[in-house]
Amino acid sequence: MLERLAARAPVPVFVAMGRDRAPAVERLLQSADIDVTATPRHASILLVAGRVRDSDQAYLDRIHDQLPHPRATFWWGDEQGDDVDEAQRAASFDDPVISLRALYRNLISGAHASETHRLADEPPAPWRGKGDHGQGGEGMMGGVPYGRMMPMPPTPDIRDGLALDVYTTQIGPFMPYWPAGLVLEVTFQGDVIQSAEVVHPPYPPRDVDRVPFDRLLHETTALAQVERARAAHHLVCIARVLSLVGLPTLSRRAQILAVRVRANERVAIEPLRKAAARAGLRAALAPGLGRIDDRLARELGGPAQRAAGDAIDDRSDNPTYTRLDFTPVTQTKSDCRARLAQWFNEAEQALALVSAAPDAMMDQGALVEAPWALRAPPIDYRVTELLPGLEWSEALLVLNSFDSAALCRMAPLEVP
Amino acid sequence: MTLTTILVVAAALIGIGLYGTLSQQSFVMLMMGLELMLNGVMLAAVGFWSLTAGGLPTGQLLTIIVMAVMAVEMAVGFALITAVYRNRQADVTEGLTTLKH
Amino acid sequence: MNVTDIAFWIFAAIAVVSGWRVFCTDSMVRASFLLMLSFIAVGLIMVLLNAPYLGIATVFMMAVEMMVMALFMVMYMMNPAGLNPMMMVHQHRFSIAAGVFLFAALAGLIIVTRFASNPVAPGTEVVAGLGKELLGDSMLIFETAGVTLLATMVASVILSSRSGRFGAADTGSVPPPLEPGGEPAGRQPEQGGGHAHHHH
Amino acid sequence: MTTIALTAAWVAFLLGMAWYVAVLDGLWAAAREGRSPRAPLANPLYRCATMLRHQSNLTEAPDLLNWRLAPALYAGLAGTGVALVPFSSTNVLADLDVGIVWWGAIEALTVVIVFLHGWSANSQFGLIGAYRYVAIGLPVMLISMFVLIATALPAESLAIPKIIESQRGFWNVIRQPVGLPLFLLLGLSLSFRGPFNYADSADVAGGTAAEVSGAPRLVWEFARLAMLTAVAAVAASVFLGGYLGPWFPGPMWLVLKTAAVLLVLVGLSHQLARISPSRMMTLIWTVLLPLSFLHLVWAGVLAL
Repeated sequence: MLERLAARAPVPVFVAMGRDRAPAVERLLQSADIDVTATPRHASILLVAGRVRDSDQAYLDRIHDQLPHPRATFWWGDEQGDDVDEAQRAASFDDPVISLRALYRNLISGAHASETHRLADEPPAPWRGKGDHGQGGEGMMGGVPYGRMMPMPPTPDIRDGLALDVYTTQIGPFMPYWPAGLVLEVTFQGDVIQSAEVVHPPYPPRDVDRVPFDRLLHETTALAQVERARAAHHLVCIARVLSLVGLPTLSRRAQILAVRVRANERVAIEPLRKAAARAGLRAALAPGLGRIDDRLARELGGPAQRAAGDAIDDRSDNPTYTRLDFTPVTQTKSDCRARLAQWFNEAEQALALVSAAPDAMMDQGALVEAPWALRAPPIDYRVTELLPGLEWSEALLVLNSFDSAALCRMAPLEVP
Repeated sequence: MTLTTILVVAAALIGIGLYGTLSQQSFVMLMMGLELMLNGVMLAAVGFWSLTAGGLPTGQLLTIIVMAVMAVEMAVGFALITAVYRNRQADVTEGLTTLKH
Repeated sequence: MNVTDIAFWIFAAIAVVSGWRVFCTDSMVRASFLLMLSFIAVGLIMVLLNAPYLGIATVFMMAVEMMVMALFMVMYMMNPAGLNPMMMVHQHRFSIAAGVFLFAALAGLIIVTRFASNPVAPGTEVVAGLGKELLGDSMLIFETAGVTLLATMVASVILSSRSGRFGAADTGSVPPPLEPGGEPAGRQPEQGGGHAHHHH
Repeated sequence: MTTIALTAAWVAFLLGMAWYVAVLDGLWAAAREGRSPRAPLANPLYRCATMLRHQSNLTEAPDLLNWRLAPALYAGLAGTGVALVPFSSTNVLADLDVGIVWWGAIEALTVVIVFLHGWSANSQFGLIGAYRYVAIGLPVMLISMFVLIATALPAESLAIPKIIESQRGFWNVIRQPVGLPLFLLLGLSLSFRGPFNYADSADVAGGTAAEVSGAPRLVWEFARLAMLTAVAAVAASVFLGGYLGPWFPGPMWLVLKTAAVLLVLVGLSHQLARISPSRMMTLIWTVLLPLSFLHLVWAGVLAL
């Protein structure tokens, strides 16, 4: 009875976003049959989308072991070895919903055995307590009975009696609404970030967004295809911000819109934008939050630069676009709000261009602005400089107000 | 549930509270001991009011005053601890030795 | 033994046992919530004693107070989570003796004393009576308590604020050592502060 | 009605309303997402089954007692909240002289329990959720206490049945128009939904519930719905006249009014964005709390 009911529930899936050939995960959300969970503890299936870096394999194993039984892993991408069970993988162009559904049903009924631990299930350090109370030492700190120091960072004591103690923890690389691949070592005081350091950089922009832009380098490509890819990329970025301000339903709507834009459907972004505005999106993004200076904005380029007021856009010099009276849209404030408005405006503009010139073609090698920040040259600014002093939810908003290319350039691996 | 049993329970709370007040090194734990003693006092006051005073409203008033005293004790206690911590970075009673010299 | 008696003994046991455990636990958060449990049990005994307003107000107040206290404990203690066991007591034997002696003395007195018996008559409007007393005959006392609380709030903000007329409150402070007589640990505030060169 | 029948009605009310809120949530979300709802009536049951089928996991060195107790205590508090509400003039499970004070105790204990739930899992996101919840939950609770005391003024009693009887002429929502909106904020805060979801939101990976799975998670999620129901039932009683109304029997009016309040609460939780905790603190302490003071003064003057 219980199993039959459970088998009919939406499949709870936790997504670990990989890098190479990572499929468009937002496609999953079109189906009401899939629930993307916020934590692995609530999921039955760990969905690995694309290949992960070797250095992230240990994180992936830890996430895997956090899933409650019965659990299974599902690989979605093109670079999986043949040793993976057919029921547990799909190519990136496939629609995996049916396979996920079947895998889930078999898990619930017991036909598919639950996966065992990948890591040893034991405390990282043995108990070394001694004495009457097991304290292993005298005084307040009580020795090191767990074989490690108190969970406090080796930084200077910043307490003044009215401040919480600080603690340091690693966050990433697989979290919802977190730049895929980014691992930060964050020192918190309560929920306010004291300092942050990059442990692993984020992944570059996904292939799924890059396809038309890469193709333009080698062959003649339709303007509509390029602009649709731009609108879809921006919609996915918008969706992450919407989710962070507590509008998960609008976020899902934005991601579904992105999928429909890619599938060449005619969609309107205006209703989504209005719904978000009515929900109080402006109030949720404090003015000045995540403001960057003009020099950084110029160095980053792309939407971040245009959100700072510079009308720099490669499309201004492209004859296909100038024939359509293209002028870049800009914002002035250069904060999270401005970058979000910039995404909305550019996505709307892209769709307007598509409907203005549905059949326009561009020659191979034509100069077109990518939807994200410049990917070179190296930059001497770290995203971690933006975070100290921010409350955790604000910090997430700031991180997610940049596209992945901008984050990559602001978070190269720091050599200690 | 007679007045005697209620008062014995109250006495137990006061005794434990005294133990905590005298034995704890940390200021905050010391205040917990004081709170526990006041807890016993409140129980005794309500017990007397309920079983010997025939429901005279002033008896309840006494308990309300004890509650106010408790709040005052907490607030002033924490403020003092903060001030002491700022001045001497001490959060245990042994940290305060100025009166010895 | 009727239901009230059974309930009383259960609550009494909870109040005393959790009151004792407050001083035995490693974790500050657990200590404050054990104290809250003790208060809640006493509050429920008050409800049994026909003082519903006082009893439930105790539960209400103590839940808030101990929530705040738990956070303060985490702020002040070096081992807030109780992950590492510890024992932070002084004059332990003396304290136990004092506690036991006080309890024995009080209990002895209570047992030998004969109290008058004049319980609350059933049907007395205790809550309304309390309200009329607070805002009637005893208004002055009640308002005094209120003003005292207000003064306390002002005083505690002043005491705990970092800045004062004569500079930062922690100027020249010294952190405590981790072991008795050891080196000062933790943050070392800048000596003299920014006001050393002030004109006098 | 006998006590047994009353208890049965109480259980049915809690379960039924929790299911109703879950269904409403599904329908509202589907409408906002722009797709058709998926088995709207049965989906909550399917999800319950999934949670039950999951293993109840452990973390490294949790405070197991508090971690396992917190969901049950939270549900218990919601249950006692509903028990305070009279189904009709003679049928009330917990007829307390000081019903409103007990409701205040429920609010205060809820803050404690949500904190314990996040703290005891021994995980960073649970702890962040717990800290944030205490910072927001405590002042919202103060607002609701002022609002509730205002409703006690015209009734000259702290008992909820008397407050309902005092609304035979005018409902409190007409006499004290600011009260109900302020009290609805408490509903969102006590069950941490939508704009007040600082405890269990997705940006902290599920917050205080980030580490629970299996049966404890089912109890926790049920308790959130039950607490929302309790707030709606109390709001329907102290502001909308509870069981009072023409034509239908009293219990029916209570159910209708509670369902209407729940609809508004679900709508609010889906339609409003969440602002950052520090800005919410500013909003509460500088705007909403003074507003509730003024509201209390207004109610006092009106009651004289």
